Order: sequence, then C-alpha cells, then structure tokens
Amino acid sequence: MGHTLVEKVIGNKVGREVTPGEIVTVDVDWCMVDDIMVPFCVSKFEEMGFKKVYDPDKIVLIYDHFLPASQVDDSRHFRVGNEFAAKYGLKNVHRTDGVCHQLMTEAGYVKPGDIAFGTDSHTVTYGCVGAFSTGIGYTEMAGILGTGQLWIKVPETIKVQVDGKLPANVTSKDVILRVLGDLTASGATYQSLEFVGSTIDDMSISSRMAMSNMAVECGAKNGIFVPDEKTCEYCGIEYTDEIRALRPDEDAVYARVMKYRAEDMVPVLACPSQVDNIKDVSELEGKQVDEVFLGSCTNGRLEDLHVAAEIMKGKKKAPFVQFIVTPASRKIYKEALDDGTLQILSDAGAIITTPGCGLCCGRAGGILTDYEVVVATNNRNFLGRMGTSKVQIYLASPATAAATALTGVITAAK
Amino acid sequence: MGRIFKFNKDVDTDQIIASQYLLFPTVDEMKTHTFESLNDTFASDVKPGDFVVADENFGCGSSREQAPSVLKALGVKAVVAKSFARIFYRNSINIGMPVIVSKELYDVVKEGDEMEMDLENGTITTGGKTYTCTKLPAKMQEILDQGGLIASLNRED
Amino acid sequence: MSETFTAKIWVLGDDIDTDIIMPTEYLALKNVEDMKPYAFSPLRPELAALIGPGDMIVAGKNFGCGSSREQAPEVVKALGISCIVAKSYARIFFRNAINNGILLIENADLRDYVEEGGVAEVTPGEKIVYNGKEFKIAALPDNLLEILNAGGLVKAMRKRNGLD
Amino acid sequence: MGMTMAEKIIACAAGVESTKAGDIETVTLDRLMSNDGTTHLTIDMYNKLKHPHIADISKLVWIVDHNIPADSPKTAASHKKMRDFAREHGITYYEGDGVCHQLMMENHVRPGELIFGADSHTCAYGALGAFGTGVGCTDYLYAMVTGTSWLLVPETIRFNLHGELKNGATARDLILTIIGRISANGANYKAMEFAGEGLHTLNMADRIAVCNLCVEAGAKTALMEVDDIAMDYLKEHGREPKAVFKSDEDAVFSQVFDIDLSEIVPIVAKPHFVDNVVPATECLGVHIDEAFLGSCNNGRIEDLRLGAEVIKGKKVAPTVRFLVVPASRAVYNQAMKEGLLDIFIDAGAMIMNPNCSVCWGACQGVIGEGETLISTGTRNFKGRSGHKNSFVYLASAATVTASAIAGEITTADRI
Repeated sequence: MGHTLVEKVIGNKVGREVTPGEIVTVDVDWCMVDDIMVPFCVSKFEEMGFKKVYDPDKIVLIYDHFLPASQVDDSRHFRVGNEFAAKYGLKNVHRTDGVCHQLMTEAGYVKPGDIAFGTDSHTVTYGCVGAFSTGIGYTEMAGILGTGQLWIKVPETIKVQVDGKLPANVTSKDVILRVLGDLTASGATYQSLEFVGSTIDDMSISSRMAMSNMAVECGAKNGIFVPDEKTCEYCGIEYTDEIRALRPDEDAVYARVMKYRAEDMVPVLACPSQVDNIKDVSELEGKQVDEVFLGSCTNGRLEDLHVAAEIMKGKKKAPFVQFIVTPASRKIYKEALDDGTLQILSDAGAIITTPGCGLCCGRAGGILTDYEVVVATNNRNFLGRMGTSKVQIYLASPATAAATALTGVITAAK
Repeated sequence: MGRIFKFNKDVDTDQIIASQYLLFPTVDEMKTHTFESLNDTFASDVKPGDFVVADENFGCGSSREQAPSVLKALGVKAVVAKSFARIFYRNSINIGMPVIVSKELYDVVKEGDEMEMDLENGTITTGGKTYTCTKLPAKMQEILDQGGLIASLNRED
Repeated sequence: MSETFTAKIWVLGDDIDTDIIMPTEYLALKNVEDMKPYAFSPLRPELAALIGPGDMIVAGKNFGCGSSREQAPEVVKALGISCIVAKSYARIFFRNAINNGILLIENADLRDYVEEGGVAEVTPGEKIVYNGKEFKIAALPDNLLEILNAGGLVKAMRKRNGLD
Repeated sequence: MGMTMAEKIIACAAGVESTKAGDIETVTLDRLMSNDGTTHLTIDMYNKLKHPHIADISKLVWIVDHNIPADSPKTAASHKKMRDFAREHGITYYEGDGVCHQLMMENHVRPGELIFGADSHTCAYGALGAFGTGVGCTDYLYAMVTGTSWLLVPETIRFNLHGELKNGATARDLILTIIGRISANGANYKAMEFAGEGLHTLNMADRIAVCNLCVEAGAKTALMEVDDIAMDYLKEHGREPKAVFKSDEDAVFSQVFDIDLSEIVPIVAKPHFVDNVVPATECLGVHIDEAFLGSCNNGRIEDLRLGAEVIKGKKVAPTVRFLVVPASRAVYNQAMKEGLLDIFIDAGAMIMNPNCSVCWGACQGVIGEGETLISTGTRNFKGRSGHKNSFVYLASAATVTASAIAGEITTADRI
C-alpha cells in the first residue's frame, strides 16, 4: 500500500513503513524554543533531573515575541536563555534576528525530511520544505532536550490539491484561508495536510510557508509540501535522489481529498473571531478600519513586502489609519532595505518596526482598543488577541492589507 | 492633623509616577503606582490629609502633570519641600494642590510625624513648634485660591 | 485514576482557544499562580474567581485550539479543575494537558445535555452520570495513561532519571 | 537697560516694549505642542469645560510618539482619544512619524516664537532661537482655550562658548559637562543662553542636543543666537523666522560661564541623576545589557552617522541588545539613503520605528531587574527605562555605540 508524504518522512526516520494511527518514537532533528517558553522549559528540564542536553547543536533558542521588550520582566526570559545556552553549550541562539519560524528554515536549520518540534504552535511552518514539524508544550520540549526523542501518533493525511493559475490579486494566503474555511477550525485535528497540484508547484517557498504556517488553524498536526528544486535552492542543498523520493505514492491512502481550481479563488478574509469564519473581500468592501498590520511568520517575508510595495508605490496610506510593517527577520529587513521596498513603504507612511512577532502575539506592536478594526496578515484573529475582546480582527493577504491601508476601508487589491 | 511621608532630594517625576502608567485612561487608575520605586506601600498607606515632605528640587524631570495629579488624587494635602522643580511647582498650583516651600521643616521632622498646616497664614505646626513657610507669589496664590487654573475658564463672566 | 468523583460543572462553547484560556499578555508572568486570575478573561472575566477546586469544565468541540502555550493547561490545573469533558480537543492542548496530569474526557453528547452549576458523577474510563442519565466514555490509550498515572511527564522523566 | 533674548521674546509675545526678569507677563503663544504622554488627560479636562473652545486650531500640533505602536489596550484607548479629537477638530497631527521635538524642529519651530509643549524637553526649540518651555496639561489646556498664558520672566545664565570640540567629544558631552557643573537644579526657573564664537562650530544636531538637555539643570528654557547655520536649516525646511533676537550688550545675566570647547572630553552620567557626571574613562568596563542610540536628544542623522562610523564592519556584542531609533521618519529615510541602516543591520543592531523608545521607558526595549543600559536618551532616573532596580548611564552616540560593541562601557577611540 502506498504512503503519503508525512508517512514517508516519519517512516524514513524510524526505518520502517508506518501506518496512520500507530504510535512511534522518533529521533528529533531540531528543537526550537522561543523566548516566551524558555524559562518554563528550563525549569521543567532541571526538575526532570537531566544533567545535559541530548545534542547542543540541534537546539535553537530564538527570542522574538518580546522584541523589543515591552514589560520589565521580558528581558528575564533572555537572561534565562543566555544562561541555559552557556551552561549546556548551545551555540544556536538568535537574540534579535526575527521570528522563530522564519529563522528555522532561513538560517539553514530545518531541511527536507527532517523532524522538528517547537514550543510554538506555528512550528508547522517547516512543512514548507518537506519536513515534519509541529508545536508542543514546554514540558514535552524539556523531555526532548534531555532524551532527543518524542512519541507521535502517525497522522492520517488530507490531500489539498490546487491546480491552475491564481488571479493576480490572490495570494497563497487567500488559498489557505479558503481551505481553512472549508475544513473548519477543527476539521483536520490530528491529521496532516499535504499540499499538491500545479498551483502549489508554481508557488515560491515564501508562499508555501504562509500555507504550512496556518495548517494548525484547522487543528492539523502538520502541513507539508513536496520538496522540489526550489526547496533545495532555498535550503542551499543539492536536489538529491533521496529528496526526490520524498513524495507521496500514487496509491497513497488519504482520509480526504480536497480539490480546488486556482482560477476560482478570490481574495478572502477571516472575520472576527474565528480563523474559519471566511468571507469574500467583496462582501466586506467599504468597512472602515483603524489599523493595518503587515508582518508575522505567516506574511512578513520579502515577497509579502514586495506585494505591498507594488500596490503602495508613490501613494500614501489613508490618514488616521495606522499601517504597521514588521518584517519577519533581520535578513528580510536588510533585503527590503537594499531593494528599495522599505523606502516605498516608509514614504507611504508605514510604521516599520524591528523584526519580531510584533502585533501578532498581542504584547506590543500596535495593540488596539474597544471597537477598533484591524486588517492583519498574520495567522490568528482570536478574541482579545490584539487588545481587548471588542477589537475586530480580520485576517487577509498582504495584497488586501496594502489596498486597505491606502483607502482606510476594506478593499481588494486591483 | 496629617501624617508625614518623607522623601530625599531630587525626587524626580518618574519616581512619583513612572512612565508605564502615564497612558492609563484616568488618574485614578494610575494613583496606586505613586512612588512605587521609592516606597511601594505609599499608595496604600497614605490617607487623605497626609503630607509629603521633601528635601531640595522636588519634582524635577518631566512635565507630566500626572505627578501632582496622583498625589492630589490620593488626598495628599500639600507637598512641603526645601525647593521645587519649576514645572512640577506650576503644575501643582494649576491643579489646586498646595506646594509649600519651607527651608526648615525637612530637617526637623521624621517619617510618620504628625503635622498641621494653616494655609491662610502660611504656618506649619508639628512637635509643638510652629514654622512659617515662604509665601506663594501673588499670581500663584490667586490661581490656588480659585481652585486651580481651569476654574477660571469655567467662570460665567 | 478510576475512582468515581463528583464535580460541579462550568459550561463553555466550541473552539475555546488558548488565547482565551490564557491571554498572551499574561504568559510571561513568573508563575502560574499569578496567571490564574486571568484565565478565560477575554470570554468570561469573572470565571476564574468562581471556579473552585474539584470543579469540571464541560465544553464543545475543539477545546484548546490555537497556540502551544502550556500555560493554558497549567492554569486550568492550578484553578483546581478535576477534569475537562469536551466534544473534541485540539491536538497540542490535549498532549499538554495529559503531560500535566489533567484528566481529559472526550464525549460528544454531554455538553448539550448539562447546565452550568449542575453536578456530574465521573468514573474515569467508564461513564459520566448527570441527572440520572449515563454517558459512556472511553479509556485513554496506554501510553497516555502511563504518563497520567505517573502524575505527568515531569514525574515520569524524574523516574527515568532515577530521581524519584 | 538692555534685554536678554528671553526677555525680548516674552516682551514680543506679551505685546510690550520691554520686560525684565521677575516680571509676570501675559503672553500670546505662537504654537502649542502636545504628545501622547498627557493629551488624553487634556481632552478629558477639555470635555468637562463649561464652554469648550479652541482659540486658534492652527497653532496646535499633536504628536503620538511615546508608546507607538501601542503596547496595551490602555495605551491604544488613549491614542484613539487623541486621534479622534484631532480628526474631529482638524488639529495638525502626527502618529508614528517621529519624536515630537524632532518633528517640531523639522516642521514648525521658527526663531522668535514662544512655544508651550506638554513635554519638558520643549526647551530644545532654543536651537532655532525660539523660547520653548514644558508645561503640564492644565497649563496646556488653558493656553489651548485662551491662546494665552502667564509667564514669570526668567533670569538668564549665559554660556559663552569658545574654541572647538575635539578629543572625540560631542555636543552631548558638552551639555552633560555643563549640567554636572551647575547641578540638576542649577538653572531652576532660569533661561540658559548659549553664544560666543564656539557656537558657530556646532551644527544643528549639536545645538538641539544642547538645548534639549537644559531642562535637566532645571531650566525653563534654552536659547541660542540665530546664525547662518540656523538660518540655513530653516530655509532648507521651507520656513522664515518670526523674529531674530539676540541679547543686548548691556543685558543683565544672573551668571556668565566661559566654556572652552576644546577642554570637553567624553562624559558619562552615572545612575541615577543627570548631574552625576564623570569622564567616560572612569566608567570603563561597566557591563551593559542594552545600548540605545536615539531620542529627541541624540537620534538625528548626525548621531546615526557617528554611530555608524564607529560600528561599521564590527558586530554588537552577542548578548547586548543595541537599539537604534531614528528620531523621525525624515531621519530614518535619510539614514536609509546613506546606507547607515545597512551598517547597523549588518552589525546586529535592532532598528526600530521612530519613537521615544527606552528613553521614556514604558515599552520598546525596557530593561529588566538588575540590567544596565547605556543610552543617548535624556534621563537616567531610577527606573526610568524599566525595572525599578535597573541602571542607566547616559553618554554620547559615539560612546554608546562603542560600548554596544564591547559589551561594556568604553569610548570610541578604544574600539
């Protein structure tokens, strides 16, 4: 019987064929611990009685949620992390380089076929390079740091197939939002999303990242893409036969298959306060907004900034609307600086912040108050996520966000 | 009679009320953080009618009017210091909170002492002795007498 | 884990996400005790103060969806919640709760039958009785039961490392 | 008897021939600046007035710069109040475009004006020969409603500057030296006036840095004679002076200091007072956790150039957070054009959106318990930049950047 992509990745790790539903213990290639969870993870690790970490080179600490620190205890997390890194010989510490999920592939850690866990639910992002990755709690992470292993239930797979050419004002964000709306917020619990089809093949790694990033929003354990030449180029590795073999079998068995025609896609929004509350932008056009946020591990990449810059070039944001741009990493910031993108956005009136999680994690970076409306490119619009529970959060693509920032009302890009 | 809370010289406005509370919607929400870094029980201990007594240059630093406002909101009857920083002084008068210059008082009282103040005659009585304070400039006395600067805007004439 | 207990019921809806259980703003507070008052605050700010030790939560589908913040189950535990019965759970929350030694029960029917403030009788791995009506519940898989029986993952690891 | 610059500006604003220190004058204000630190309270008071009224909308400038972007729902609510009011009344309004005093210098201040700002560092405007002074929100509201206010005419302390800065010293080292000499209340109620041929060696950024910090000596205002350099700056920004004043030969000063600029050395103000100054060499080796290059005092293009020159090709120490915060959008854009942002990004600095940042200490890089910050900001008060048990050292852009590289306090010539 054939296997889906995630079954192959896990099977390769355990050295035998695996079937959905079985529980296997895997060796872990990468552990990512973010700043919020560092002190909790460290204290659990010590409470568990470990004397050393299983492999200091496979552990990555990333400070991103608290950049820049907005509360007086935030930097305690940095200090605990620094002390832990020094004590156990960790060299992979990113203190001011950007959002964890961007850095885990950008900085060359996670590669096709790897298995990675992180203390943040959007760890699913690394499926963009054909890895199995998922979010866990800090207690489990502490266990991995000591043992190098974790048990997982092999997930069933939902195949999401998209074929054809996307309309000009539709991005991969609209595609994943559409999929989430169809699946609902719990529609893929414990399952794996496997993204295939000609539209997917044509997508850049950045576009794929926006989709794998949001797989968790329908409850999925991971969201995965077949690694191809583009993937290998992005990862700075050769496209070997081994990687070529990381693809689903023709006769793989799926729990469900969802097929989409790219040409049918339109710009959409996830409306307050569920990620699966999807509406066409056209239904909401004209609704007044107070703030627009372009950034996060979902849509804070160079490609996303380019989309916005193209729409905003030579124009100004609407008066009294805050337009906040938070590049996902230092590298992206620099590239956008060098190619003139930041200049265009700054001239348009954007507030360009230092790379980090920014507004998405709800601790700074443009928090809102009662009855304010924000159009944001990140991954969650939960009640109270960006301020009070009366804030209305609409999730959208970078194109819709930029078009909205120009008009001050919800607007689809032309 | 009110109790005395004593502070040293150069107490700046950040100590009176720190920056992170200034954008709270109302002074009442800020006041529990008054003097937080110098005396973290001040806000809960102080009672209406109590006094703040300080050394030189009280209220130096920023122009945040929240500084005298939180003291007033907590019911502090007056601040008595050897000298005041300019903006704090002006802000206090403007909101109708007496700020009194006394070169002697700081050196003769201790934390927790009781004192009484006669604003009209500019005298302070504590430990059985009476001290005369420096008079306010006429312009400022006039503002204080009318209950603060805004009161003049609300006059019907 | 199989002894029968009774618990007062708090009722919640579908898709109770981790930002509701524990908002990001409070995640960096030094310990779970400090976070407790803010549990469920975006949805029901009064709830944390009302929950008493041994109470249970009965919720709809996809309980605990969203982020991997383990503060969510930790704070639920700290509030003294004896167990959660939901139509279904989000994956990460489920693992985190078990790792913290919280009893999680999946049941599709109970939520639509109970009222807040009512009392249910729970026999883990067997049944829940409410107002005389019986709801069958399944036992947890062995590997999870092992962690739960050890009292959570930290204790299991301490045992592995020869500490307890 | 002759008049000082301060007396002349006040006389002009009061519509009187002459005035002298100690007099109280009723003045008409030329401009009224307010920022998000207090405007929400001003609005609340305004709304409670029996006859709410604004004397001259065109004189009001409102700027959101302290907590931007907002860090909490409470901040957001205060910003919204300010934004909605500005929008409704048509008040000149900036949000996220930079630190208030820098925006005022770039866009509004004219020589000879009398300006109230609801922020103590309003005295910065003296760099363009304007009388700027910080007021609370009640004074601000009164001025907003009536267009006028009362002022006690200040005595003036005169600083005659001679020679030229050298030895790696900057204008910031100059003003820290002066504050150390006259102390934190040495100029309480007074105007600090700067003149002399040494003044002409200072560029506009230097001058703003000097005037801006005068409130740390308690000064009511700071003033500088307007020369060609000031006029060029004004012209460059498309403005004309209201009036150009200088003190008369026979003006009366309460004190006169002669300062030889060539004797100034790099200075550090140690915790927790601005007047607690020592030569930077006496602080060498003090461990730091964070460094801050920015603020209305030292976040201008000249300061960024200085920092970039020090750090070019080098790296920020691994555990140090180096915050680089241009003082305005114009500064940010210029730094981008000149490649300075590239240099900082490559070095590992955090470049932030123009705002008050950790100088104000409510968000954007606050420091934790026991941590030490070296800063180009305006103040090092206890707890100013974060936890009440933390430490702030003030120094120049060069010293701060050098320290960020070393991970401990050091001077640029040691890097």
